[in-house]
Amino acid sequence: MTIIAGCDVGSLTSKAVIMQQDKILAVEIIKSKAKPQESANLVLENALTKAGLKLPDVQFIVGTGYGRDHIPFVHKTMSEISCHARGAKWLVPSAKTIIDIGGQDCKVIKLDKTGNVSKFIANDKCASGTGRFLEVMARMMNISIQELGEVSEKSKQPIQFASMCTVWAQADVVKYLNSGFALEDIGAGINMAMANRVSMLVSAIGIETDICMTGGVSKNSGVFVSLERILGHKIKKARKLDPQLAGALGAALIANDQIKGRA
Amino acid sequence: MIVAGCDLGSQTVKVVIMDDMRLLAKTVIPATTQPEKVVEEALNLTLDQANLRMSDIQRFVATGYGQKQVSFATQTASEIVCHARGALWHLGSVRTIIDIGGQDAKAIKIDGQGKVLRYQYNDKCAAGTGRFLQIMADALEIQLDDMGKIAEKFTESITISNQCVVFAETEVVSLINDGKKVPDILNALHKALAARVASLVKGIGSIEQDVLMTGGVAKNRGVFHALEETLGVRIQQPEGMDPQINGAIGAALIAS
Amino acid sequence: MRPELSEYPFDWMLWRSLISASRLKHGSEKEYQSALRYIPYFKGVVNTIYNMGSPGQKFLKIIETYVERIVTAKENNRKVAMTTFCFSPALLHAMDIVPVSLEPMTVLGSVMWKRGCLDYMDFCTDIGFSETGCSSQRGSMGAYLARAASEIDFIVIDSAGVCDTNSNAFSFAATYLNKPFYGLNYPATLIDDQTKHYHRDDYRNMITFLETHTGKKLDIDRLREVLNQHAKQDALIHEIEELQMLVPNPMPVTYNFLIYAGRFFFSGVSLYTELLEEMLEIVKQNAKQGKSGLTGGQEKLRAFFIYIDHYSLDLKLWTLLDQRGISHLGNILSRGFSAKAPYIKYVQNHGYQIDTSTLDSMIDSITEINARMPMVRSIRGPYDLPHMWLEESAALAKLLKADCCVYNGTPGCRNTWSNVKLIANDLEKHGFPTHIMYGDAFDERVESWEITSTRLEEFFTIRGLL
Amino acid sequence: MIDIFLNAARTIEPNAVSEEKQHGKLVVGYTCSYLPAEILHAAHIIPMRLRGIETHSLEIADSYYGPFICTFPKCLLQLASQGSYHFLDGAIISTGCDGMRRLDECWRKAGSDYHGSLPSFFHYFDVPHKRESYAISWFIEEIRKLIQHLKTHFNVKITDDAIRQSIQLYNHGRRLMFELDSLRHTEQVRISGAHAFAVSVAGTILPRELFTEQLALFLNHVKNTNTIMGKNQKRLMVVGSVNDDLELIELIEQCGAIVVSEHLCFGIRNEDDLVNETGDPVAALADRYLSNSACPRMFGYFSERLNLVKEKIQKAHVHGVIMQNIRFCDLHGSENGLMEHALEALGIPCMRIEREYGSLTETGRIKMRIQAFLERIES
Ligand SMILES: Nc1ncnc2c1ncn2[C@@H]1O[C@H](COP(=O)(O)OP(=O)(O)O)[C@@H](O)[C@H]1O
Ligand SMILES: Nc1ncnc2c1ncn2[C@@H]1O[C@H](COP(=O)(O)OP(=O)(O)O)[C@@H](O)[C@H]1O
Ligand code: SF4
Ligand code: SF4
Ligand code: SF4
Repeated sequence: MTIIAGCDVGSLTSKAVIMQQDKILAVEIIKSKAKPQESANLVLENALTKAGLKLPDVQFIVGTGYGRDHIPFVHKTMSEISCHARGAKWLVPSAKTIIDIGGQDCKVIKLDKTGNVSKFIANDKCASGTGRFLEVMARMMNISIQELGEVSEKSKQPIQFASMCTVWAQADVVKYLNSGFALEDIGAGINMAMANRVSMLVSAIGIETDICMTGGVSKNSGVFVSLERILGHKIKKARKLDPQLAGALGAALIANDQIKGRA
Repeated sequence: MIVAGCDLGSQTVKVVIMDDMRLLAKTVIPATTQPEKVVEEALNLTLDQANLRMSDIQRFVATGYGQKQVSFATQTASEIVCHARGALWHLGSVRTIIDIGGQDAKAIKIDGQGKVLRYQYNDKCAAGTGRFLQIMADALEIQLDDMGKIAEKFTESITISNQCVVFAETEVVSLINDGKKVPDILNALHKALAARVASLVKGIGSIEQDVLMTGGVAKNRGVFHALEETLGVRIQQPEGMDPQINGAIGAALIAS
Repeated sequence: MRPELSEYPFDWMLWRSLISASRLKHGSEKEYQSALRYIPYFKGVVNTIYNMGSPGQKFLKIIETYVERIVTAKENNRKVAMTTFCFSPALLHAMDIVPVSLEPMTVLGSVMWKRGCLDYMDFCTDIGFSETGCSSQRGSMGAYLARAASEIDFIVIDSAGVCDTNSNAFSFAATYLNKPFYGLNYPATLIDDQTKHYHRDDYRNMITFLETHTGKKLDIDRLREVLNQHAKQDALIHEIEELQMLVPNPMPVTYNFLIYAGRFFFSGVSLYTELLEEMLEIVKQNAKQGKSGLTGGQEKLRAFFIYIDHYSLDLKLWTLLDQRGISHLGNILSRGFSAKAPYIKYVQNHGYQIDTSTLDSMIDSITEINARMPMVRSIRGPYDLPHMWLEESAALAKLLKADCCVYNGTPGCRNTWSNVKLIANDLEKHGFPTHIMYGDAFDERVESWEITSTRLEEFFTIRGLL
Repeated sequence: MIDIFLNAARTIEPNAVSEEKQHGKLVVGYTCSYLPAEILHAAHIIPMRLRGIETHSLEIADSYYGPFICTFPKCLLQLASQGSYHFLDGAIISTGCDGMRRLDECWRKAGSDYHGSLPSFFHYFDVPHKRESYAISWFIEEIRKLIQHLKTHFNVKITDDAIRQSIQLYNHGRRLMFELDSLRHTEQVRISGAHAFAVSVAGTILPRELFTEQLALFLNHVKNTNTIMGKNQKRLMVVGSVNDDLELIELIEQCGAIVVSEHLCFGIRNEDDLVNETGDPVAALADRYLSNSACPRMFGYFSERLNLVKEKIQKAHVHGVIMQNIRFCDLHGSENGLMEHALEALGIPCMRIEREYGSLTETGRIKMRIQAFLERIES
């Protein structure tokens, strides 16, 4: 019985996936601690407990995410790009373009026929294309990050925001809030601003269908739908697993390859 | 004459009640998305403290981001003017005011009569605001109030350069990952913020003494000292008083 | 780019909207309503323009004609040149080449359409152009690069040595579209002999370039005609400028915009002369009655813009100024530098002369005109050299009796953003309260007009101006 | 042996320069590689390309420059105003890009606000953006103006013969640089990218005699060493805007690649061809410097630059190209965009990164991209 694991220590959340070959045994998402070691230990331990396993049972672990170089127990580290690519391909086998929006980063990855990364682009500019941006905005509006995603549906007239910079966009949000604009229009405007940013990355790399979205922000239905509208293409939903786990899943799959490669 | 001033900030709402030049009572509570309601709440709290009733207030001036939303205010005034007035009330010799709030930082230059000569807000994309510190405190899992104290224990000097709040946060995350110590990181953050604000102050011409620092961030000793060091001048704070309410005091003074 | 945008060519859409707009005042109510359907976001501007009186209608005609010439260039066998606003179009008109000046085209999109030229701007980024570049080119340039506009034949510009961002945008376009490219390059100095020689060589070389790519020789008679018109236009502008110095200023706030937009479109063409004549007439009448050009009639403040204006939907900047009783005294774009211009006539050698006696003298004249287009002249070389950006702004502010100065530009402008804090400090020293606007003249996503206008009004109040 | 180069590349005031200063040598800083350093050399002045490393805060620079400006000129201004360039006897500002040419006004203003921060010799040097014959004539004039200013200010002689000798010396250095570069093209590389880059940065800093002498020794050493670098490693090329920061190259190499070629401002690209050693030396300099279209400041010569890069990719057997530019650098920003499309179309993997200058770069995010890029090349 080959047990493998992937551990994605992100800036905001840490994720672990434990697999037995192609079968997922357990998954876990926790909020990242200040120290990556702690996050890694905790998230893996939780996942192992769920699976009824112990660390020595796991044969190969791949680490990824911002804290990847500081995870004590991994056998190999890979960048988030490769892991998300691998994970997304498993979740949506027809995927050619992957949009991964996490807490600190937004990446668009293109895959070739065999599922290898043929090109990628990451957001270097201002931070308005990141999950963190949404969190700051949600906090500004006194709603939860889940609610922020949902408000878009109710809005008839999303507000157009200064989408270039978090600090500045915030000033705008405050202003609109104080001027009595409807919460849903502001929220929808924020999701739209985000989608606009991301769509620029997507266009820069060139769209190829199918498109699939991973990372925490893919759970924000407002961004998801706005992005579909701007791109003019449907985005495939990952149904087999929470898309926020795609990085950890990819890491686990890469661990699996490693084991196979050895055998 | 009994008057009230209210500073409706991005993060906190400040209300003061004054009798002529005397401060009777003050309240600072977090801002919400319903500006009118919070102000009412803050005002009631302040009235209670001062043992007064709404009908005792003869004039009520509002300032800050949400100034226009307070329908029962008798007048509104710009933040810059209120901060200038408030500062002059604290310290007659003040010529330069540095105000760092949650949303923006401002440098204001005034003359002896309190007339605003020059002023400047933080540059776009600049991380020189209280919000920046708050996000960093979250990332480091420490309390906002403790930042200054913890930073004093720093041993190694490091540089945080990114100009964007969210990216600075990533930088902080990588510093933690590299095993840097929290006091050192905090010290670097304070220096970074101080540098941003210092350029603002320098941008409006030569620094004229006395310099007074106000706004919520003035409570952070780390930023305060870093700013003194960067500017090379002594900076004062409103004595025996919360620097956060300076704008509200200015508003009240305008009312009377 | 949104799929629906590549469906209709950008310039063609502009043209149709303009046609609908200029028909508005002539038709019945029913026609009026149906015409409005084509220009849902353009209503506000149309109203503003019609409120300008006859010059407004003339101006609509001018832009309609300009865009029409672009859209119909191919069927009329004319070559189309992509160019920049600081390039005097007079030569192109003399050579029967149709200019597409990107920045004014971006302005049109920005004031007329709700989303301005944002989608085209973003298209530029998609294909690899730097997102931080100047938005004034990026706007309409995107449409041409996406081939969602008329085809252009070659590119001629004059911003090398003046604005790298600008030159860079056009050389990017040339590479991307694989079109012939000619860039005039300016030395930092303006009036020494070496520079004059250089101007002449470079400009003549450009004429050869144009002749090669059009297959037509420069026509002396047409050139003379264009220059004569040009001289007439200059004289009219000077007269208006003199009147602008009156208190109250008899000129309506929007007229500056008409002056420079008209110049960028049709320098040397009679349509523009007619526009100026009509404007002068109105300004003169106001002056005679001692009336301010403001709608409210009362002039409370005189503001001098040291750079460009803010071109957001519906000409909001001008509306704000007009409502608050603030006279707009012009900006860098509305300045003229003919030797007889009110400011320049006291400055030796800085102005240009128009001499139509020989072909050579005419080419020299147009060369010098071009070397004194607003940016080419004012922001080349060190900004604080005698009679450059700083000194000229201070002198003009004084001449026009301004109460304050305002900077507005685009974040993409390395040129001015490198020096704007310096110039603000220096102008303050000259006694002019100076405000720096942080927004982007063409891209509201950088800072919303809400914030921009709040800050501007705050400046007027805090500094005790209003 | 490499130490002298590393020291020069890592500090704004290298030991070798301080020593010469103590012996009474003058030092004049300049901002752009289009300045013919030979002229300064011929005047017995040490020409030194100005650098912004060792900057930790921009609080002074930000009070002059606006927020939307490249951090390289800002760093220079910061260092200048805080007195870090106290050792300069002069500075020359060129019309490189807009941000850089505006350093002229900013520095002069800082000079009056921060006493002593403006060197007594301060020169604005105009460089044409094209190379028609009349542009070269203009450039010759500019060089002559510079010569004149140097002569009167420092009371030095600059003869044609002296310039000719300087040209020879510089050409000698260039030949050695070509040789070093070609050593990086072989399958078995004997020098790390970081070291090779240190040498080219040092070339703009060290007194030229010392530089050529040391480079000759170093070349011998490299040729005879047995340590082979970068076995089985991916061979990368780094292109784009200004970089004189060894750490960037080191970071790339730490991720498990070897940098075998660059096309950066500060790198070998500015030493690409020789100056004609006969005829009028000023004309020869003007001709050589303007004919170098390696920098996108020369508008309209993209295809030449593309060919240069393609040639280097072939020669050095490059597996992938990292294209970097400083935030707000329009010139290299869009150049990289064009180049990326052209090279990817030829099947050469490229990755663009936008960053802050030098020590202000935030390494965490860049490292992730480099690793992902290497994984992409490997897969
Ligand atoms: N249920 C949810 N609904 C909407 N957005 C969510 C939800 N959960 C997480 N997010 C978004 O996902 C982001 C975190 O994404 P994640 O991929 O975990 O980041 P990282 O890997 O960088 O830690 C948050 O900032 C938030 O914006
Ligand atoms: N006790 C404290 N110690 C340190 N910093 C504080 C403290 N209280 C508030 N702050 C800082 O002050 C900021 C809020 O300042 P404030 O002037 O109230 O802003 P605003 O007027 O925009 O609401 C917070 O973002 C935080 O950074
Ligand atoms: S606004 Fe600035 S950047 Fe744009 S064209 Fe003009 S000078 Fe260049
Ligand atoms: S990048 Fe070009 S313009 Fe800038 S310094 Fe280098 S050579 Fe000069
Ligand atoms: S990196 Fe670009 S913007 Fe910065 S100095 Fe060099 S050429 Fe100019």
